[in-house]
Amino acid sequence: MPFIPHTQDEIDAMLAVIGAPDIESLFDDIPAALRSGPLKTVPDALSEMQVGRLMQSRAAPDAGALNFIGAGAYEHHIPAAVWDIATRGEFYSAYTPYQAEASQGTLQLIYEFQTMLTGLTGLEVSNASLYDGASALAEAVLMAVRLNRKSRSRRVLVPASVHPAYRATAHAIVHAQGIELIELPIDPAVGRVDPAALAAYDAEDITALVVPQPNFYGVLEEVDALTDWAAAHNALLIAVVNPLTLAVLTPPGEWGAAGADIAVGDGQPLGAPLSSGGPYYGFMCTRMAHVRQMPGRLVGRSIDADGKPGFVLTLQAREQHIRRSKATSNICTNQGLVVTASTIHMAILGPDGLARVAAASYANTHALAEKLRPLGVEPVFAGDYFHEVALRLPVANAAPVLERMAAEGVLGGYELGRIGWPDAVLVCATETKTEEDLQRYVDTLARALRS
Amino acid sequence: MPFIPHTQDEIDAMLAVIGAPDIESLFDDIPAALRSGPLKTVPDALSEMQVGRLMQSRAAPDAGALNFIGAGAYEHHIPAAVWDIATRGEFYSAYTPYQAEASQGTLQLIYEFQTMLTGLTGLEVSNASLYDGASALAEAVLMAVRLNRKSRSRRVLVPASVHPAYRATAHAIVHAQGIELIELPIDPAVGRVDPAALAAYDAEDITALVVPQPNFYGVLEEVDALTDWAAAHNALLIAVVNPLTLAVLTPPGEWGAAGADIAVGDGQPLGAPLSSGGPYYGFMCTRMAHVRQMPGRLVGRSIDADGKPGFVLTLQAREQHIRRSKATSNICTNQGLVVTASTIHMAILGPDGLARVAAASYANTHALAEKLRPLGVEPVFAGDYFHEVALRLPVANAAPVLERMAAEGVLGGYELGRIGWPDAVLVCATETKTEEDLQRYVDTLARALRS
Amino acid sequence: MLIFEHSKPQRRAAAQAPLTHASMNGLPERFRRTSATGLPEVSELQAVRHYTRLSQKNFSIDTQFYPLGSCTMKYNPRGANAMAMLPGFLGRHPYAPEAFSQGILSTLFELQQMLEDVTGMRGVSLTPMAGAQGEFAGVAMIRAYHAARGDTARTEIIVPDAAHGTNPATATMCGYAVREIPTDADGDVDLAALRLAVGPHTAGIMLTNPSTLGVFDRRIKEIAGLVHEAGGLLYYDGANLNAILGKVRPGDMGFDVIHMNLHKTFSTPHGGGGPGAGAVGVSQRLLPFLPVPLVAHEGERYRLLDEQDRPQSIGRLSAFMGNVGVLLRAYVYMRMLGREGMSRVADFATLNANYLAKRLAAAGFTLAYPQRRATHEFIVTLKREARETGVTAMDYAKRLLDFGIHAPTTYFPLLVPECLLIEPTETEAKEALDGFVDAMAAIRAEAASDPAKIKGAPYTQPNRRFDEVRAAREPDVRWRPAV
Amino acid sequence: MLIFEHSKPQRRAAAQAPLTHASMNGLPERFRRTSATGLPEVSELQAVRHYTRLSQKNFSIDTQFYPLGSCTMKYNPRGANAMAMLPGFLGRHPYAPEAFSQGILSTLFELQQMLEDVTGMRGVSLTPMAGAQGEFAGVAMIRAYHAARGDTARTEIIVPDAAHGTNPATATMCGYAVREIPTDADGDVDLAALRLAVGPHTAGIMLTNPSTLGVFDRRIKEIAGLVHEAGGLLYYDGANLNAILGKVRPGDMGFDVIHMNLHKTFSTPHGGGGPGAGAVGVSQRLLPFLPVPLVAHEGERYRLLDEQDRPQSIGRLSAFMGNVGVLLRAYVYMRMLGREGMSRVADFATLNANYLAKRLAAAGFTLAYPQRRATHEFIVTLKREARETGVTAMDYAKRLLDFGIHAPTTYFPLLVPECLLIEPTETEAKEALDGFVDAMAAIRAEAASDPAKIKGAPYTQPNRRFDEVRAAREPDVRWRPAV
Repeated sequence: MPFIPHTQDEIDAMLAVIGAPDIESLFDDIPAALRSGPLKTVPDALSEMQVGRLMQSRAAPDAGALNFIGAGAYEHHIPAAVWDIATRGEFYSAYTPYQAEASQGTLQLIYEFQTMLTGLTGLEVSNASLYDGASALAEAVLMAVRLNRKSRSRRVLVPASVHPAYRATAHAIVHAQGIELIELPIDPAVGRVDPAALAAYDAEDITALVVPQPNFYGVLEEVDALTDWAAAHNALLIAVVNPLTLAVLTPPGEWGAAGADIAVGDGQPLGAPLSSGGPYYGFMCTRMAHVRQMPGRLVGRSIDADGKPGFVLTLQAREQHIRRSKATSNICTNQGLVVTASTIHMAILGPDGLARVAAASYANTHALAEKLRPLGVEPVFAGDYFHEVALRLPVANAAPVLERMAAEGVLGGYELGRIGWPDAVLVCATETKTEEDLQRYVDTLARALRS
Repeated sequence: MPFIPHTQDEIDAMLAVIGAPDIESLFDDIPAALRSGPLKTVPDALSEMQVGRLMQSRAAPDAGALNFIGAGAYEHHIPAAVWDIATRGEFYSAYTPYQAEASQGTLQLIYEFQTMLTGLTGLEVSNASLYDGASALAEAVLMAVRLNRKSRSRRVLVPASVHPAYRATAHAIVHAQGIELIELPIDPAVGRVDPAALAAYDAEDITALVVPQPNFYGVLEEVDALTDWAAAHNALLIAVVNPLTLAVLTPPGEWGAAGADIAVGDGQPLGAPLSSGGPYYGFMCTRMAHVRQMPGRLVGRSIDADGKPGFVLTLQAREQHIRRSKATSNICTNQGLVVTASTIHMAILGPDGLARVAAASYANTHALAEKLRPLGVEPVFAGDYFHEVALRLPVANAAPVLERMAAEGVLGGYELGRIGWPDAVLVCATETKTEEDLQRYVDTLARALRS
Repeated sequence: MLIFEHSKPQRRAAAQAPLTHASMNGLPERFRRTSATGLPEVSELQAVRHYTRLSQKNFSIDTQFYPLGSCTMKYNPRGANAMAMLPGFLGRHPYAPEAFSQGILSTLFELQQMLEDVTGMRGVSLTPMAGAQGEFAGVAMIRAYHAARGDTARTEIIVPDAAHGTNPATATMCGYAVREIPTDADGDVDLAALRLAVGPHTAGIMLTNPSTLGVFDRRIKEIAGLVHEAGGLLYYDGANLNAILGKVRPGDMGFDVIHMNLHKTFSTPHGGGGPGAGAVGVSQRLLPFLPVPLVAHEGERYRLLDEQDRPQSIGRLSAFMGNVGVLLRAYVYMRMLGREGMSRVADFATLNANYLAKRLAAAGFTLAYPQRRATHEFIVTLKREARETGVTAMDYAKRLLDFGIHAPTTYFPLLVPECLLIEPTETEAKEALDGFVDAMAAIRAEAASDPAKIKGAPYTQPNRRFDEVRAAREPDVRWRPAV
Repeated sequence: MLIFEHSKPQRRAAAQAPLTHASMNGLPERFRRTSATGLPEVSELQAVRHYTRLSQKNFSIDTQFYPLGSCTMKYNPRGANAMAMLPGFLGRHPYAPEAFSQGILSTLFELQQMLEDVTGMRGVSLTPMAGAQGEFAGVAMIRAYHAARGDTARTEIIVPDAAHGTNPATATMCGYAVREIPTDADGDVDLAALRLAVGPHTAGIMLTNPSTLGVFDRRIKEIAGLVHEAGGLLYYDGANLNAILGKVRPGDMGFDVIHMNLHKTFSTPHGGGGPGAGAVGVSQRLLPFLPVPLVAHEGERYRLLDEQDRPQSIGRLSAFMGNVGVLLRAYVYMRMLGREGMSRVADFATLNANYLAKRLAAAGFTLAYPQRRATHEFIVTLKREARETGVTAMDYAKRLLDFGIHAPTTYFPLLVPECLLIEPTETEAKEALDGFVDAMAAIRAEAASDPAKIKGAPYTQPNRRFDEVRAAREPDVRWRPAV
């Protein structure tokens, strides 16, 4: 009986205390007609050794490619110490820190995490995490609607340069509350929000404006102008940012004259492995004035009965377990363990380490784009890009070219054909890529274009 | 500066306290003529990411084979929990537990280890580990010579069925002290010690007799008779055992009428990965009467100033740091972390788990030998074997056959040609092997024999 | 000490970032950060030491008994972690092409099937990232179902008063009004109240069975009939699935949609507050509405189905495909338990709970529903103790920490005064349960002789009891350097 | 509580062994065990919880400052562990054929070369499994060298009185008599005594430089000359190599043979007492005698050299090729440090030691060799304090534990009374050193006001001070169930 410690002697003794003839009789409240028959799909048990071999056989075929895909999930080096410590039993198998006295490890760590995120975003308060970047955007939209009492429209402008899956997720989560997400087109020449398109809403009641930085195409948005537009039009400004890039890019709190109201994004680049898309974590930072409308858990520093400082979950009156149908969100479990890893990751990398990672990723992507020019490969957009770039291949359809590259073990990028640019590929070369890796990309693409 | 925390400000402040102009001046006791020039072979530093990729490239080509080699190192399943816990910083980065109050984790664990090993061997006391099985045999020989005051010969009988590398190691370590290891031949028909050969020493002064179980060829020795011979001839009996098999085989403490005096062996089958041969650990158990001649560390239970029980290193007067040139051995560092893992391994497997592993290994090896008979493959020896068997291939030279199998990813066994049986292979199929694995061995060997 | 207090300007963990600082020549000045991030500057050893020591300040399953009702704090197999962390799984990009995806997709497909099997549902989507997101998906599907039928009058979700807070919060997020109904004296849904509540405005009901009161609602078929007759759907909150695994299936009880907390029933780690996974299962009529992506098996290949394949889907709840690493751990756990292991979970969770309940009752504690069979959890009410000695459920909870036992869930469900909701789980040995009884009895004796001592507990933790009011009144939610 | 006290008959961790018990029909009765093994029968959770909690009772580098002289307790990079535990390395059988060995052999070959480089030796064997085994190998090679020359009169090894206990113990194991020589007032070898000691009976001398007194013997060339002229060889005990890495090479000082403690200088973990690795390096004349196996690079292939390739070898010291997993960690560490990182080790180990020595002296403590430059370690003598207050070096050591700092090495070297041998290592930050000074000063103040308190320390550990005499007099070295 895997994981069950009971011996027959103990079972007998326990049943005697209960006064039941057998375990089966403990289920006598369940109507007989409802009782399950044998399971059909669940196979017989395997030992850890057997499952281990099975899982190795599952993991092996998905491994071994040289990856140049980004598109919202980025390959970065994670120090070995990070997950070694995060998976220590005391972090790994702990519950949500409701009993503060028995959870100071997790609570202090989250307080440190909150401090780090406010530092990166330039805002005043961070929650303890949301699920991922996409759902964090949805929560930010809901929060903005609650906050913006001057606006009645429940209409939010979302640029087409926001990650398409983020837009889809936000729509799925907010639409039942009568909130409309309006797509704001980009200027196809430069790859960022078209100021003319924005100007079309000058006279409208807009609850919030979403601004990605860098945007889905890797292009840097003119965040100052967009932020100032929002402030001038009584719209809240929701920033969607890659937190790693904030080591070197202007933080949302400093955008424009007033800064962003809410910054969200995905913490994955800060210590979470790619892992097929999760678990990552969403983060959310905002102004202190907005804290009571912020969803998710929050840790605060307080003092105990002896006056000794320590940490507790605080402002829980926002949350579902207290406020039920009037809560800011239904979120309960969030992404604690990934936050644990990410906090350790940020502590080890530090400001200089993260800046080096960001700079190396910037430099590698730019170097790769340059190396590809001789093949007739050009950036789709003229706008400045950071560590990801949309490249137009000298073919009508990029998909078969990517397939041929994959057959050689090189994942050449995200197919922009999925969202309407059939000849284009979104390419990312992080600090994990060497000179030889970049050259391998060039050589593989050259072969794929020829064949 | 990897792993060095100093900032320039701190360096300056520290030098000011020291009163030195620079770090270089701290080395002014070293004569200038001796100072090193630049290193030649050590390359420039790599980041953890870079070394990680390098090491993956080194590990990959050595992986992936289906292994049927035993010969002193056995592939067994190790529960994931074992090394997860053993590599926790508190075990991994702790020093030898000289400061008992700050080392109760390691000390209690070793006390538990000692108890487990005495339980397995049926002896009264175990040390905290030696380096490996081979060097443990050497220490056992030295110990036997110290112990056996009735014998003056310093001659020890070592059967040819003891692992050849163990014999070589024991010779290398003991010969400078004038100790002679005499090879005791085996009966080539049955593959175990030839009683007639032993009888030749009936009238000789023999300090100790070494008895392997199972022996190097996997064959079970007639341990009772050998032990009784030793007792009758004033020789100490040194058992060399695979500790896993003691879950089901008669323990050395119960051999013959009096039991073995010393049992040694390699703990590898109890939780250490194959890892190219190390780190494993040697163990040594003996009678309580012999404890003061036993080398290595020993943990005892005691009480503290409050009368609370706890654990300390004890009987240190045997050891080099106290007794210096009169110590029982020069051993200092032993194999603590592997012992940590092994103790957890034994606790998780328990008596039933280890017995199942042993039985499955026995059954798999016997099943494989049976499946190979149709290929004309037969056991070399008629003696009962446990989970390893010497098989004679229907060819004059087994080496090229093994090479062809390896080319198909099957490591078919240890080449007995290295020690004089050119047509034979020593094969081991532990509990890690499935029916399909055994069939793959058969099919691969069949192809290799044909080609 | 905070990590920031170990920081010194220009201190670095130099092995962990590129050795040189690459140029970003082309990056226009206006995008460049000029302010400090405030991140700590520490050595690798300092970070390792700091966080290793912090971890030691936590209770966890790996170190303590954790009888936390409604949370199913069972052993998280280390093997499941090791297998989920295989490099092939960790390194795979979510947009990797199919050729580099068959291993993970086949695994997730099998997980979908196994979860369908144990819940009796017709389809499963693995994408929700926690129980609450699973709830959202479930209620959104109920909404989509009614909408697809043009049935727009249904504006209410019925929720029993014993429900988890996430239930009403979810209904609100999905644009529904919440109608609360009471519980009867036996802990079951008050059927009369339900009859009054259901009607053409009823979109559905959200139930847990066994409920958070630790009892199995025997009239579940009747409830299902009432709601279905009124045109509503039944939502099953899977928080308590551990109680009935392999014994009775929500699909067979009449539920239309269920979320499962894989981090409870299927033993993926709680991780100090996630990541969880809240897979949803549905009956035939809700199949078209499942959130995407789903994994399909087509011939020899596995592939992801997205919005284009599933036009009626409620859509996407995360950027990629949910918490895949968590799903892998649940898969490994299910394979290690196997067919027979599933019902053993319920067997021994229930045996442990009933044994513990009987022993606590024998020790003088009051069970909230002494007339009922306990399921995998049960409630002790300390109302009498609080009245007689002033020692409350919270005081017991804090004092238990000094005995090396995590507090049970306190003050939930809300309708039982001074309650402790106790769930031992199947992975705890009888000795742990006996130790809990001994600790509770010892606290009871202390409460009689020295109640002030208990009020001051805990004494053995890094901190004594906190001033939570102050924390909320003057929130200090980030560290700032002393100026 | 011991693991055995959690045991119950027939309790099992059922996921961890074959699911069924295979038959051993063919095994004759006489070989079968009939007695119990006494191994514990516990669940996987019980084992995990027990050993996780035990681990928390340890001090370790990852949790505490460990200024343990002569032990070099520096940070053990987690990355080195992760890379050494790659499945390809863990799974390789020691007798795997060459085709499945090139990865590991190429790595070990490069490690041999790097160690030759940093020690100035001509050849390195990686096989010794700890420092003491490296010492054995070294002295055995000295013996083999003399024997090969027919020089059989050499029966003595000279050892300074400050040497590690392993040095004389090793000489004895190799069949030599030990001749101890004194240290002069400056902590250097007493040259006059050495001159008297050397002669045709001298096989060699075993030295550490810097010595265990924490000073560098400036007359090392003179010593080497004396010994070599007498026909003896010089053995370098590498325990203190951290002090001089990249600064001065033992080979250049005139040593013929050296062992390195990779678990000190090259930061492989101490593991609570091993596994270590004690690679040996030799000068030209000892090359033929290196223990096997060695790794050779021949054309494109790497292969192991054994006794047949190296007929003069002292032979084999382990069944296979030493503690390969430890060697891998050392290799990774060396690659991360790189060429320039090597001498930085000595730079900052020495800076830290000299800073700490100065600050302790300023705080009123007596340095054993105040006239000398500290190397990577130094000695404080508490002789005066012990006389004045009765508080001994051991009392300071135990009280330091209450400050969260591991005790320095006490009462070694034997010739300095009431000594603390203090080695901070290069990976500790200035704050840790300052914290140590503060703790020492606080203990000093306590010693004046309340010496009994210090005598009773530690107070914050799982146990108070132990009765070690009783432990040795009535050894209780294994648990036995109460009858």
